[in-house]
Amino acid sequence: MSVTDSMYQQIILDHYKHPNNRGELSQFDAEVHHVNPTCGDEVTLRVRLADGEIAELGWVGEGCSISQASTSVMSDLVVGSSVSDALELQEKFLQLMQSQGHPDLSEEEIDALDDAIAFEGVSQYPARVKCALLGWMAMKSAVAEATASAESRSASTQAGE
Amino acid sequence: MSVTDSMYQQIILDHYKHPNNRGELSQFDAEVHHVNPTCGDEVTLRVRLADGEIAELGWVGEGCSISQASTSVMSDLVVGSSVSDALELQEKFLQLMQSQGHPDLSEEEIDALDDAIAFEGVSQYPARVKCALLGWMAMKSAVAEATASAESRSASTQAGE
Amino acid sequence: MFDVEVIRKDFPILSRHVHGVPLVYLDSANTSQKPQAVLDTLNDYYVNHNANVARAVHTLGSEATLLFEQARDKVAAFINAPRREEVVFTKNSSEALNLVAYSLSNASTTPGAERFRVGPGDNIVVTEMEHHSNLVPWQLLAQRTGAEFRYIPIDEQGRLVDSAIDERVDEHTKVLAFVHQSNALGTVNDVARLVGRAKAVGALTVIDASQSAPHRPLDVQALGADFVAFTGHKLYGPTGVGVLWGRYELLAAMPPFLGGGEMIETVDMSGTTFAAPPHRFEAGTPMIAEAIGLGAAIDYLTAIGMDNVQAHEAELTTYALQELMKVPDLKIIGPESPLDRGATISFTIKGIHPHDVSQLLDEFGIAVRAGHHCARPVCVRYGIAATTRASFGIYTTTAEIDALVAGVIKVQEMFG
Amino acid sequence: MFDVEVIRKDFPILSRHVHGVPLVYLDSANTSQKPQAVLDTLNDYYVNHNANVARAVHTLGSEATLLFEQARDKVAAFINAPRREEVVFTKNSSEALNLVAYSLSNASTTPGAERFRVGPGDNIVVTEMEHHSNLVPWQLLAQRTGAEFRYIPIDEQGRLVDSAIDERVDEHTKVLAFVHQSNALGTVNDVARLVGRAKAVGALTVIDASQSAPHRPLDVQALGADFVAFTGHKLYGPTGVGVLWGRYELLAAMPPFLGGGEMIETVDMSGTTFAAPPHRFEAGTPMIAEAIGLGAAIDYLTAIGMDNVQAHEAELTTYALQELMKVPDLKIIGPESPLDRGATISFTIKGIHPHDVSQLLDEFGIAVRAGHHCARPVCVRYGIAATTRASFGIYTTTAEIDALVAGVIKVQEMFG
Ligand SMILES: Cc1ncc(COP(=O)(O)O)c(C=O)c1O
Ligand SMILES: Cc1ncc(COP(=O)(O)O)c(C=O)c1O
Repeated sequence: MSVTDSMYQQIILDHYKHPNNRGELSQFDAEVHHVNPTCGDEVTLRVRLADGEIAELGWVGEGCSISQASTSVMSDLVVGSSVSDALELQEKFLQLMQSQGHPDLSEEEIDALDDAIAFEGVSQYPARVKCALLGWMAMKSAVAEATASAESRSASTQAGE
Repeated sequence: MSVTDSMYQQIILDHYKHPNNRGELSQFDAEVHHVNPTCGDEVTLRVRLADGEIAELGWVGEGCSISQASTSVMSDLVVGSSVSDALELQEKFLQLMQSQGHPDLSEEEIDALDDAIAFEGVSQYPARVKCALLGWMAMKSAVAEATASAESRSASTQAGE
Repeated sequence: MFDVEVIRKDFPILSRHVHGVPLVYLDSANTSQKPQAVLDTLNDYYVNHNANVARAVHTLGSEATLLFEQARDKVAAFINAPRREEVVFTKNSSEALNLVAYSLSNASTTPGAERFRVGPGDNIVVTEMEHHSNLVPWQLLAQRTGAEFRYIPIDEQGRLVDSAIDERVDEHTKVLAFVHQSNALGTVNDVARLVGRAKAVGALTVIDASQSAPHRPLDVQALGADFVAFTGHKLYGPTGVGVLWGRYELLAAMPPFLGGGEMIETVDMSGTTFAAPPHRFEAGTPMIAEAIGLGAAIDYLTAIGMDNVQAHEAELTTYALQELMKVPDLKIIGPESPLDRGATISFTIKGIHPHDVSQLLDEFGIAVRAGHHCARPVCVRYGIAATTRASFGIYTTTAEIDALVAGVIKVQEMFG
Repeated sequence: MFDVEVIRKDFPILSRHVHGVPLVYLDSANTSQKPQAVLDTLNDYYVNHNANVARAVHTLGSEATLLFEQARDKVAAFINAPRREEVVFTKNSSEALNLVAYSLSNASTTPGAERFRVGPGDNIVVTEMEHHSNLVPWQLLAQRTGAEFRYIPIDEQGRLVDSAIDERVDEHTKVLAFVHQSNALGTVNDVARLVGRAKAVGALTVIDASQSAPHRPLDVQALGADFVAFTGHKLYGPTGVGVLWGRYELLAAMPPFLGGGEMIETVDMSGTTFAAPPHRFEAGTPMIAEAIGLGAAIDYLTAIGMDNVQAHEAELTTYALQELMKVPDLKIIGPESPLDRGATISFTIKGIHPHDVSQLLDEFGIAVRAGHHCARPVCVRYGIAATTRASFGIYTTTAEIDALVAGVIKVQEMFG
């Protein structure tokens, strides 16, 4: 088996051993806790938004290398990007994971996915897809929650005017 | 297919068209009603015992040729024979029916079964075995009932002494 | 193009002889024969991919899971299900129907499942032409819950008595369960009429499509019911697999039925939460090879086209009714017209018990069924013990129908 | 003579390669592979004899019925059942266990079934090492009936805490359900001790033999329990078939579970009477091919001899425990001694998630399972998310165990 066939690309092992954005934010707009009940993988994730961008994201978690490395890669990609770009990327990653080993992505999409493309091999293993998605789903929920609470805050401000 | 391969031996068709001992006894020691619920075959059978023999047996019924002909053949064989011989014959017929097409009978047993041997082919068809057994099982029940009631009569007579 | 001779070559068993003569298999309503493609699929699964599904992260496990879930996709497409998660694999139709009945009775003790509860004052309605598998589960549900068990009667021609529908299905009806195509009579029921009435009173609807799925295009969205059950072995697939389709919104709210592996979200000694549909209703190791085999059967049928299947069988039915009705002393039990009926024809012959008819036909190589066809109330209704039933499939020819008619006449001669 | 190399030739899948290397299949506790004899039997059934059973009077129907009922005889002989009618075919172990649990809850509304009733004040006892399939059904039964749900805890070595047996099983215990051999730990429980205690208090006993049936001689009379469940796909048979054995006297008195065709005596719109066991508990068309295939698997095992199977696997277990325990940072979850344990070994490796271990092993061609093995309370007990589990069968070699150990060490290097 050649190394490139392996699900365990060097990038994944590196992120697993040295995760990025790991830690708890002290200031945040939303916190979510996601669990993969079949594996016991867990991630707790906080985000802070500013001007429609993900200003900060911090996470702590436990579980397999796929879930932890994927969360780390995700955090690298979305911090500093606009909420809409982050959600678009999440969609692309979801597609990649659902491709059962046969992704149908444009050059451009591959570029955008960046390091996350290393998880392509996971898509052939239905039981592991959830691991790779864990952090991405958590990010999506957290961003949705943060956006909703920002909207309700601004709505109540407006109502107060 | 040769005629001898057929489940429908001429003897069976003859008994079906012209059944023996068909009718209701007016004097009897026991009456039983047996049904084959999967097919709807029915037989009502009465017996009268005398001196440990089946003195009289009468039956009425409805159903397939196998059930009706088998009851007719049975009645020919047991009327006039001792209760113990009749029950022994019933055992042999049961064995024949459970042989799944491979009976292991002695010359003597074949002789004893007489016309009933014509039902051998039925034993290959589990769904039809019950049809062939219907009358025989009814006879067995009726004889058992008649014997029991005779015993309890004699017991009560003794008790009254 | 539909060419029955080409199709027959796909079914190895059709070259069998019985009693020294070629097999004429007219018992497809009981179970269908299997095309080589299904047998090859089963074998390929076991020889190349066999592993348990969902649980394993290894290669075989992933392959088996993909194949199994692809089979679910195939079933979903075949019945035009809005979502693949609406397809629950069961062991047969009977389990599928019991699943619904037990989930409803479990609602009695499941907090949050109040809308599914059935109890005294409620009623459950079936029809007089149900197969026992769509009758006994509801009788037992009524017994467990104290609900009333009712049925819509049938008329002389084997059709539902239309006026009884509005009367029996009333505002206390919780469930209306009915057969799409009767296995005993061939009758195809008016689904729109029945589902329409049930919806008007807010009852759940359960369609037993065991006999329709193999013979006509089945579109669960067009049927409009809440649940549809069918069985693999009648659909040219393996034994040991069936399907319950249910509206997602209902399945997602219903209490589980069987407890065990795969149907849970998380298990704790103090309580358990359950997986989303379809897995909630698939406890234990599923019938993996069988579901995959059913997928292959569906591919096979789809390649032929269910419209073509229906047209072929309509032709056979018309021809068979016409030819059988020429036989003296033969009475069709069920609709005599080919309209709104399927390719399953029950009949009686004066003076000859159906068991004798079918047994003798077997000696001529012709396989038909005799009995009450697990729909005893139909026989009770017509005051008969049993019928002889010939039923057709994609591989049936008009020559086989001719053989049947000739066989029946021979039987009459022997018993004459 | 037991020759593993000869046996391996009977299993076509064992010549498969994954990721370019030969398959090392160490996941037999999840599902076993199938010998060619089973595949041939399935194919022969479909190509030559396929028909519905019990119902048909024609030749194919009779042949199918004979084959199906012969499979029942084979199962009965294999487990030394006093009567063939005590063997009920189900779709898997899970259904078998649910069958008992549902029959007991149906007793609540069945006149005459008082002795089987379970209710408030009663309790139902399982163990902390149960597979979800022998845990959730009883939890749900407790929920349906208001009975108390209890369990016997396990100790550090994966054995039942003996002193808890007498305490948890008391005079209010209606059912004691326990696993014979744990699929998560490998532990083989002391059946005599458990059944003895249950009998002393008059409780029904249910043994989940899913993991013992494939690996040691199983004698239901020697076990002494009331019910024993196991599953075909782990016993070198097809998917989609399982077995419930029950004492005839109990089965004959218990209310039915699934309603439908074949399980009835007579059906009437006003009520139904039920067939005698085993048919009472076999609603609908059974898994015909699958039961016949299971019969072929049993013939295959019987020819090898279950004593030989047990001896072979005991050797493998001893060797594997010894070799695995040499690996640094590897911890066995379950008994470390080969005594009273089966050929299923769970372990964890410090710092590496079991999913990563098993996924990487797969890349080296080695199929093991990772997870909670549908026995989550075991993981909760030991405070771990999952284990990696290697499990052996008749075709497993010591060379494969060497490959496993080497693979584990390679994984440690990659993650080091
Ligand atoms: C101990 C034990 N019990 C029950 C089961 C359930 O068997 P099945 O999935 O075939 O229903 C299994 C296997 O999955 C098992 O290992
Ligand atoms: C109309 C109908 N419903 C239900 C069933 C039950 O199907 P199964 O025996 O596969 O459960 C059958 C066939 O036996 C049937 O014809």
